[in-house]
Amino acid sequence: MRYEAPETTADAVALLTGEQGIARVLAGGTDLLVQLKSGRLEPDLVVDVKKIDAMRSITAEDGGFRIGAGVSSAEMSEHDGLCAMWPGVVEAAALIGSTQVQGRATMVGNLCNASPAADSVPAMVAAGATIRIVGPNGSRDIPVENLNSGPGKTTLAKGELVESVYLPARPAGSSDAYLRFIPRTEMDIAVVGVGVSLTLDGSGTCTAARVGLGAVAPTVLLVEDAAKALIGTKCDEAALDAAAAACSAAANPIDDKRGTVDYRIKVAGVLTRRAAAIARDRAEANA
Amino acid sequence: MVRVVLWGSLNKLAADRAYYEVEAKNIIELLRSLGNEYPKLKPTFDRGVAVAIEGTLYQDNWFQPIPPDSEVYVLPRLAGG
Amino acid sequence: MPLDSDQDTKPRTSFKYVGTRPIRPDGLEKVTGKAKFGADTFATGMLHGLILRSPHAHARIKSIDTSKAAALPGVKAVVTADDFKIEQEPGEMANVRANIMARGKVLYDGHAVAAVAAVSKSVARAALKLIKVDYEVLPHVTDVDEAMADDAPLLHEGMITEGVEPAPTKPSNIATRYEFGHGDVDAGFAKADVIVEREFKTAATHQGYIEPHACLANLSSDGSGDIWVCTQGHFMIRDSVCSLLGIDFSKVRVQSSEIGGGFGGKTTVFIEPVAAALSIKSGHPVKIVMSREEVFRATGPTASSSSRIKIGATKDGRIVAADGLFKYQGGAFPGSPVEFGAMAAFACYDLENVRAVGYDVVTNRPKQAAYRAPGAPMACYAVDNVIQELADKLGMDGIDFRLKNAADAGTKSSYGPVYPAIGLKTTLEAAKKHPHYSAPIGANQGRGVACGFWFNFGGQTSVSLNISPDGTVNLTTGTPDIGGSRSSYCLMAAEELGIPYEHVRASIVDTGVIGYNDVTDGSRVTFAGGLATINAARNAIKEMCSRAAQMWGIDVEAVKWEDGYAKPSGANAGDHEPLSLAQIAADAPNTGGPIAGHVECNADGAGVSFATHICDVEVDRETGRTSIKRYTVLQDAGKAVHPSYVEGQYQGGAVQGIGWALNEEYIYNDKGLLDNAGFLDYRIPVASDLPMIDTQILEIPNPGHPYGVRGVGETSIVPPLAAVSIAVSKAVGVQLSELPISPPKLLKALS
Amino acid sequence: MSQIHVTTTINGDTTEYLCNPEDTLLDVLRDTLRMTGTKEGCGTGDCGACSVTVDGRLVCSCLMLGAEAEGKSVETIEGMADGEELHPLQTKFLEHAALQCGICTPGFLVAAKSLLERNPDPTEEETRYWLAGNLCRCTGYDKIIRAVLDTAAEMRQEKSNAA
Repeated sequence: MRYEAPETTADAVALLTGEQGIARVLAGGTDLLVQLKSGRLEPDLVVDVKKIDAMRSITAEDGGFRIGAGVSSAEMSEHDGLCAMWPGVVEAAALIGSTQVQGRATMVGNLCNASPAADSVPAMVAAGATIRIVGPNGSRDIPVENLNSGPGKTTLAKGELVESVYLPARPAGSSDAYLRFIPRTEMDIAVVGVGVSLTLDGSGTCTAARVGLGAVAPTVLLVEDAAKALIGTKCDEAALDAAAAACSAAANPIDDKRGTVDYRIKVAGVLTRRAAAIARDRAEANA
Repeated sequence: MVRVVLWGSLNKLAADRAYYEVEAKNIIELLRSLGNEYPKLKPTFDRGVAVAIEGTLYQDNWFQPIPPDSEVYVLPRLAGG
Repeated sequence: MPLDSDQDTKPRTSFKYVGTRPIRPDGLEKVTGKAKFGADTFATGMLHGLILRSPHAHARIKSIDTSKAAALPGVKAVVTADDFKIEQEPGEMANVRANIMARGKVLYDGHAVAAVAAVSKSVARAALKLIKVDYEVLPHVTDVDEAMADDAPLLHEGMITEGVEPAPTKPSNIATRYEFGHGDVDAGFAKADVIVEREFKTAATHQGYIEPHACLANLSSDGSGDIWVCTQGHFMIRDSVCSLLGIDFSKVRVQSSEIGGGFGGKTTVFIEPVAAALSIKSGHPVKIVMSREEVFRATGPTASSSSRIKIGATKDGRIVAADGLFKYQGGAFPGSPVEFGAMAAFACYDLENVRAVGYDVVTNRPKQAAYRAPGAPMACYAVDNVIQELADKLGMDGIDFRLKNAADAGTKSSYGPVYPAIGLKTTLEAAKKHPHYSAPIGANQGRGVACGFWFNFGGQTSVSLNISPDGTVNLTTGTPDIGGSRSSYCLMAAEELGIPYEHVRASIVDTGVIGYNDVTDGSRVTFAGGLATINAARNAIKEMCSRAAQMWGIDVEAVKWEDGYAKPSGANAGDHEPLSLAQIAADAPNTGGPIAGHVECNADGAGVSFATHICDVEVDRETGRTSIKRYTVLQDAGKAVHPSYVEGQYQGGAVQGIGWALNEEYIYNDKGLLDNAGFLDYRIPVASDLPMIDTQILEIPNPGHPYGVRGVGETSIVPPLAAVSIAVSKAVGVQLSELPISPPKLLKALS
Repeated sequence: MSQIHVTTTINGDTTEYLCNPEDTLLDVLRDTLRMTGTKEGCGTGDCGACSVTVDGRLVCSCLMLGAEAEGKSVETIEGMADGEELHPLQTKFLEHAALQCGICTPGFLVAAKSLLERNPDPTEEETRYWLAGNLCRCTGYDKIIRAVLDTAAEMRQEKSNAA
């Protein structure tokens, strides 16, 4: 195995493109090193992107924030502007593993590991985040929900990597929230995760909403029916129940060591209702 | 004479009695005379047993005296964590 | 062992040092990172050992080809079952031999098949990949009830159930049947006004010690040499390794490292004989450190259980009959702790008619190892759930019902013997008085109370107490200190000698320099080691008194020992200036040479131990998640030598039991492979899962110990399973009967 | 497989080592530098026994490559005491008997120090969540949490006395 730590995205792309064998990008490393330890993965090249300035920073852009692929969730939690605008995304990133893990783990790494249970992804999907992919043929921006094609599978082409994620600007009366279910209070992989982002007008009516649902399908889902159930309502109990029902209906989970099909379907609804209520209350506070 | 009570399943390997009257001054005499009378008990005795004398458990001490006319219990050898 | 005849056998009650809370002697090293644990030593020319493990739950080994691995540059030795030639008598050592390296068949996912020693971990990893094993996969079984079925795949063709008369003719996976009890249960049930009968299941759990097994073996071709290892008993390691490899015990010196937790899981061998064989074969020191995945797949979790309990009582709340059936699977070899489970199940209660039947069953899982009060938690869990249900049906308070039927001094125990002075009623009465028991309970909350019991024992113990020329004392023994026992030894030695705690230093020394010591288990160390320490001190005092007598030219009978001084006593003793321990030590060279006290004994007389726990939980009815809101432990310690570490044992045991009740379980997939071999999905409690664990130490002196000490290490894990389960049942209004109470299971029970 | 030359700072001292690309920082600390105070309980970031700080940030050294330490500043348990002067957390852990077997203790101490540097007055809940990635199987956490909260109180007191 070769270890490289380039200082520009272009050099990183060149390394990934040039490698004949298995190449992996190292951001926080909290998933990659576990795979190395288990022997499941034996890459020929590991490219550490944390020496690339563009990937190390959180920068204001068009009223929103661009977060580099090397930014840890701990660093996100310490960024006041980001916490004020996207509290749900930040709290999702801050749920990844332990304090120690949060000191290293990145949202882009969490996304590219392509686990359907990744905590930050439903929140990013709900936020309408886009990611910037850089590769041998230049760079492109795509919606975050379009990156992964299945457990452990991304649509990145040879030589491509994700440089950053962009969280857009928000109108007044907007906010978001993320909730996940785990058996303990910490340290577990989400059995179900739900991110809700919404905007309320002056009268408290929901004018825009997005709902991301994790750990209940091969990839994180954008549940449009749940959003529809909220838009046009005051996010009252009836609307929350409808959104919950939509997420339960959208859930297509499996039985595994972390939960059963029935359990995940039911809890998907429960968490949707709870997360939407939190997002609503936060949005009202921002109105 | 000492009254000896064997634990249920061991008792069935002997004569399935409520108790056995044995002439023994200490643990080794007790196990020897029971083992000779009921050879099926020997393998269990060889693997090790505990003997309760007046409420106290003895695991190894062959020569632990047994008061005359007392009632003792033969139990599986204890292990712990 | 008998106490010195001149000592009164009534436990002492007033103390100067015992019962205080000084800093432990090994503390500084442990907070600065200096303490050396199993994986923390290195040897010049050291090789790294790795073990190849079975990917199948059950398979016949048709062939193993290690030639390519052996030929890989940097590989210095390869071993398989063929390198453990010494035949063992049928029984535990034969099972251990087949467990540390599979013979003919692999019996579980993770069963060791071969091992290599190489110059680096990466070369060793590469070598493992080059070993070709040809398997014939066989049908498997991991559930205890399925393993007992007539058509179940047999692990050991030809295994005939013991303890059944007449012996069965057909082999099965049932190794042994046990039965305990007295009276006539059928007659008893006939008198009952209320009878509750219910079936229960508990999952297999792992001790979950944070330090993986590790050892460094440095043996020569004749078998002589040293082994460094984290273990609960280095004499056991020596005896097992030497027996398996045909080495004279005296040729091998084993030193136990500091041990990073054991809870029973480090009372046997796994990697040590393999490291020893690799070291002999390669001519180099060989270090083997297990990965966490190996710890879960291939060391010894405890048994999973399936049980049926039937208890009957009269209207006035008196139990008239109790009947229990307990089926434990202890993995691939006989030896599940079901007999202890069956013995402990009803031990808390005073029963006229009681029967407990246990079946020891083998399945395609790792060979179980002892886990804190082996067998008792799952049995008492089932029994106390039924006890509470009976109390509820009778409209009685749970503690009142238990008090009415509680075992006490003079009670004929359910497993046979009549109890001497015991503390169960005291813990129940203390629980009833405790503010926790009367505190209000909120919505979706429930409160559970449960009792627990453990036998405790003593065992073989050697202690040497050497008086240094400066009047300080070195105390050496051979029972690894797993949770502060060195501080307890120092307290008891200081108490007996009458010198400051800081003047005594206790160390755990290797098998070459002290007499035999049994493993640290059975809650025996503070009891048995303490007994030996006290008597070693008394032997040293005798010698110091005789030195003083010679100095003063009087009879030794005219010298008494008081507060660290030899003093003349009695009418004819004459008037002499008392001599301090330090003065006598300084003069030792001229008065007969070094002064020491030794004890090599088999410490019997351990007192049984009881506890009562109170647990409050809150349940999220929408997700099935249970959180512990408040927890209180009340337990008899006989005499708490170092109260802080007694509390620590209470709290640690309670939290292990909480984990067992709520989230811990071995999960096997349909191929019989372990699905959660790591701390990510084997979910032990984390700090944020818990409240503070309140403790109340009760002290009912143990007549079998000069200071009244009882073991306290194990009983604390027994009550929590029932206490938590009862609390959750009360919170949700549904009687639960399976552990762990994981959220999906609880939500299912609620719908 | 060519080794990587790394220059870093460990407990204030400039340190150089060669490591394989796949070696973790934990492998380097323990096997190469023989600094065995940092423990390995799982190797997968689930137990916290290998906690160290890197440029002041609490991490699991088993989840970081040795090569990544180039130019960084690493603090381990071996650097916690100042000569013969223990850190207050070390003293309180001893006073409160906040350790039984002691294998998790270095990780807890390093993690707790990092907590108190960020939050000198943590609540019990904040303390429990900060330390949730550090597993202890002996103590039930009670005495550990008490020791950390007591240390925080004492350090605040000393600070106000000094001011």
